[in-house]
Amino acid sequence: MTQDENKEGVGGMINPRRYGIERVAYWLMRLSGLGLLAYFIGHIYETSNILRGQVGWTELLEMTSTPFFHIILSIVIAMCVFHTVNGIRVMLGHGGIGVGKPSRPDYPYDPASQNYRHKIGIYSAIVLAAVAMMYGLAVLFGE
Amino acid sequence: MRESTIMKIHYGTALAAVALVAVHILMRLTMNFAESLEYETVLANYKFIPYALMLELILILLSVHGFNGLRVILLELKQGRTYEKAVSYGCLAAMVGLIAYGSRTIIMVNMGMV
Amino acid sequence: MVDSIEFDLIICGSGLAGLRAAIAAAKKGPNLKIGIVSKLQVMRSHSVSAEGGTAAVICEDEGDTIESHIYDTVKGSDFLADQDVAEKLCVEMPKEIYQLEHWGMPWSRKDDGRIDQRNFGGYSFPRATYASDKVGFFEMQTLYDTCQKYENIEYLNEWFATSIVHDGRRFMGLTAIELSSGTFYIIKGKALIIATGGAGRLYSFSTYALSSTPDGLDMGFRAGMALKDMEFVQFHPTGILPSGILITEGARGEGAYLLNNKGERFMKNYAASKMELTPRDIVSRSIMTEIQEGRGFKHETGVDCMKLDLRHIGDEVIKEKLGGIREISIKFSGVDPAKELLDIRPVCHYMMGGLHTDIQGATEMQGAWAAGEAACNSVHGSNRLGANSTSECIVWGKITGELAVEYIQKGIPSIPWPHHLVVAEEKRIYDGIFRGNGDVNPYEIRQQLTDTMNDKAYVYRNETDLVAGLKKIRELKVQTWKHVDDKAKEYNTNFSNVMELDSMFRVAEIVLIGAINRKESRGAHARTDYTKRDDVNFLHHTLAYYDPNEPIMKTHPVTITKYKPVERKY
Amino acid sequence: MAQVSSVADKQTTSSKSITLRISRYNPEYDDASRFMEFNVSYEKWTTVLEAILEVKQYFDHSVAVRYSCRQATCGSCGMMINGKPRLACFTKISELDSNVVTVEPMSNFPIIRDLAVKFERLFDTHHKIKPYLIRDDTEIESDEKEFLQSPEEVEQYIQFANCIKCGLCNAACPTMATDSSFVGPQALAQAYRYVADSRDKGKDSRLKMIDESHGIWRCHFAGSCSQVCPKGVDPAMGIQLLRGYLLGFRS
Ligand SMILES: Cc1cc2nc3c(=O)[nH]c(=O)nc-3n(C[C@H](O)[C@H](O)[C@H](O)COP(=O)(O)OP(=O)(O)OC[C@H]3O[C@@H](n4cnc5c(N)ncnc54)[C@H](O)[C@@H]3O)c2cc1C
Ligand code: HEM
Ligand code: SF4
Ligand code: F3S
Ligand code: FES
Repeated sequence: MTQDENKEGVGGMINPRRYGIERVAYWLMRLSGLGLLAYFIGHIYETSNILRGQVGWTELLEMTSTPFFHIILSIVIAMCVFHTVNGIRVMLGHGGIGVGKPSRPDYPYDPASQNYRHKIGIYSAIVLAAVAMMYGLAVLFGE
Repeated sequence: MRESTIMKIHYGTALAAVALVAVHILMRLTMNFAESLEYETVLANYKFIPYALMLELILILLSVHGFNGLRVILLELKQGRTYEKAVSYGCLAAMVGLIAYGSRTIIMVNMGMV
Repeated sequence: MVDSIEFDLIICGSGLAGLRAAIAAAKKGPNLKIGIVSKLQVMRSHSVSAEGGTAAVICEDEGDTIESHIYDTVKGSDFLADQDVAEKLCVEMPKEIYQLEHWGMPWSRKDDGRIDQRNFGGYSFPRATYASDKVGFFEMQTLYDTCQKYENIEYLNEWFATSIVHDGRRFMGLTAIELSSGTFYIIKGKALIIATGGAGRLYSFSTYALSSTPDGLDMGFRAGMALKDMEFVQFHPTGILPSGILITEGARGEGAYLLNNKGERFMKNYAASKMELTPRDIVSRSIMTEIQEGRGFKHETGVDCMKLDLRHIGDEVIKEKLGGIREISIKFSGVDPAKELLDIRPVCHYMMGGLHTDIQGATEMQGAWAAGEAACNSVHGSNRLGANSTSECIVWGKITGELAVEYIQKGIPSIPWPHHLVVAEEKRIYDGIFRGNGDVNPYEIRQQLTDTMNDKAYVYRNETDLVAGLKKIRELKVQTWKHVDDKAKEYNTNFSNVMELDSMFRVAEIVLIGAINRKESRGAHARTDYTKRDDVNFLHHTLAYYDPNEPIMKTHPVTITKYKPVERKY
Repeated sequence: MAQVSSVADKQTTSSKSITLRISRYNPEYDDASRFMEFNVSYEKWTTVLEAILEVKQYFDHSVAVRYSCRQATCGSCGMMINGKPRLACFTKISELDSNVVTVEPMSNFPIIRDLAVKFERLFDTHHKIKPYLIRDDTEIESDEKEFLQSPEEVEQYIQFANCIKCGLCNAACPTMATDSSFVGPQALAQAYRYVADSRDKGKDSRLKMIDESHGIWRCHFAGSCSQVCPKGVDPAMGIQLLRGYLLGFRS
């Protein structure tokens, strides 16, 4: 970013060290959203191959049946699970649910919105994503 | 459109998608994964009208959701009147494009054009 | 050629007084262009630190009376207050409490939804209106936010005003430096309200913001206005160590005790009827007497101190009503007031003196008013009661704002602009200060100056100390300190710090001379060599006028309406 | 410490020292900022602001820094201290637990010089959200009797009224890091402060104002604003509650 605005830019935005798990969730959400969008576009293209008939479809199936594509697919599964679970958390938050009630703050200040409910939400999104990815890997590489 | 309307659509599409994508994925899981991708199965799926309708719906929902998400990210990345206009219309165009392209597949398969 | 901008009304200072004046003026003169010139950004002024309360009579149904507020104020002042002015304060104030409330002020409430009040020193009724213990902050916020409604107010944030331009009789404009760019500007205006606040940074141990220096007072002084009653400096009994940050009197209002090293509430020996809630001058003296007689404590820095006990008030009440000082104690003293005793010591807190004005806040210069702590309309006499200062700022902010607009609306014949004054001012600050050279560190000089004030003109004073102090200040003044190392224009706070120091010399001198001349003990001015109040010789205000060599000292009569001076006892 | 040196005996307390790294930059002359290092001693109560002023007073007069109250109520002294936005006067060196203290100008605010940054945009956005009671003018401009408000009703907004406009939240927010048109957590929290005030009737007009493409929707509940707020304001909560109105979760 230009120094005259002194904005932190993308680097500062995703720096995971300063603002706790909430910030990690923030950019994982973005990353997974973008990743899913990319996959989604690819997926639409992929399925359109069905118009090329049996041969075209199988050709594509073979092409995407490599370990590389399987790993990609597992990551997509993880992203999908994380994005969905965290998305539901974020939506609740945005609606003002589970963000605490206004009250007189007492020093040392402990912001009610940064509470364990949301932290649990974030961690469970990550854990579920990991589990789903394992499962995906198991299925894909299992046979 | 008001930003709140856009964002309500964003959340709405996400919620609806949760349900539909779950069905979509569960369908894949009702059988062996590799099997589910067999040409015949897929084709049969497409030809099953309710399922095709669902696919069409997912396509629309996720395109709207995904490209609006992209728009949001791009809007926050850089500012300026022309840039913002370009982003908004660009995302809209891409969204319409993707929906059209995907729908073409569904409709053509459905009408037995393969 | 110096750049110039123009307003109808210029308000110098964006504290409580300045902002209240701005609103009053903007409302009354919607077509006028109003400029708030302040060396700080809006909302950074010292006023945000005011903690305990704002005095007003709003519970007449419960037995409070305006009369009683007036008498408390006059008695608190040790009968040096102008009584008509005190009356004006007390009569106007209740309306202001409601007006602020209607503008959004988050006053603390009683259960029935009405505004609550608490006890404060020197009052015969609990009439300090409070909002937790951040009264000044919330008032500033309310006023600043209300200012946002008026499009005819412009903010010159971080503009350091350096002088008043006038034709000898009438106000014409200011000169100021825009700090961010370092540009020297002329600000032309038809009327001026000086609201530059107090000058408590004359003392090194002080509750004031680091920005509370006398440059605003000095600006008026150099333009020919008188400084009045500067020898009266209030020492608040409870400043924490080592920072000097204030623990509000509201703490004692909520029931806190002062304890000596015998564990006694020693105030019973000095003012049995009001105990800890006696006016500040008396409490501060009592603390110093206890310390001198060996009943004090030593803080870990080696400084003598006394203890303040809030433990019996209870954690919940402290959190609810004294959250701000709880934060301050824990952070800056490392003490949770619900569990431990606080180390406290009398600390420079308020200047009763200021620019001499009449009851309407008008200075001796046509078109110029002064309000707030910068002004001395003599409402506080020789000792201010707690919670009366924010009141004063608000009441005279409004009065002066409206009067200035009326003055402008009457039309002012134009006269030629006195260019020579601007040239002279440019010379003074750029050749005299900015480019002036010397090898002594101005910050060290400032430290010595403020230390001297602390040592020689503290709670108890005497001839020897005061004269020695004056001598020291004059020595420091002639040292070759005038140098600004930082030669850049942009945001040069080195430059503004040195200008502040320049003004501190003149004003410190006046404080000391006034104190030397006043051979009596009255209110906050306690002399160990003249321990009695002397109404025969000293029932008058002190005035100081500018002269390049030494200030010209005069006196001014006190207005007494109903209350004959009697011995002050609590 | 400077405040009581006359009464304090400096020798009685032990002194430790740290390296203070100050970012120096004057856009008029310099191409880029650089750090200058100073060795400063401190006591357990010494704040970062005091350390900086020590440098300014005794080592280098030209350090540009904004300060006033030195007790965390004026909001002047926000800056990045060891990488995080904090108030210099409210951060003790002893609690940083580090031998090196790095101070930089607050992120996401244009630099005037060294540690002093421009606040114009924060003041503008604050102005934009109409930070005053909106209600019939004749009621507001009267000075007779208060609008009743119970202590519980005060509790609904008092937390947000604690904002000192220090801008730390805006410096921490990830959206602010790239979006220079975003209203920002400071102003949004103030919008909520007035909406939640039982005396206010301007909810709809305020909601309309922040419902635009760089308005409230650009907050993604990252929460950094609340984590750095020195006054316990919790802008993240205020913003989500405010958005609750727009989404129809609250009325
Ligand atoms: C810690 C503390 C607590 C207090 N608590 C209470 C209380 O509970 N109740 C009560 O009634 N009173 C209290 N007081 C007193 C009261 O706060 C002050 O007297 C009052 O706030 C002064 O307000 P003001 O508007 O006159 O000036 P200030 O708020 O001091 O404002 C001065 C303004 O002048 C500007 N200025 C100064 N010089 C220049 C210049 N050269 N050029 C341009 N601008 C300049 C500054 O930028 C600033 O904006 C307290 C005081 C202190 C120190
Ligand atoms: C099916 C379940 C899904 C849910 C519940 C969901 C939910 C959400 C929510 C609530 C947001 C807003 C985040 C914010 O504003 O902070 C969001 C953003 C986004 N979503 Fe989804 N989403 C889902 C699926 C998808 C899919 C499949 C895609 C890809 C096509 C996608 C792409 C995006 C993108 C690109 C963003 C913007 C990222 C951001 O603003 O942080 N989402 N999603
Ligand atoms: S919300 Fe907190 S961090 Fe933000 S400006 Fe206000 S006080 Fe500072
Ligand atoms: S950090 Fe920014 S994204 Fe929202 S919750 Fe706070 S405003
Ligand atoms: S100096 Fe006022 S907040 Fe730090």
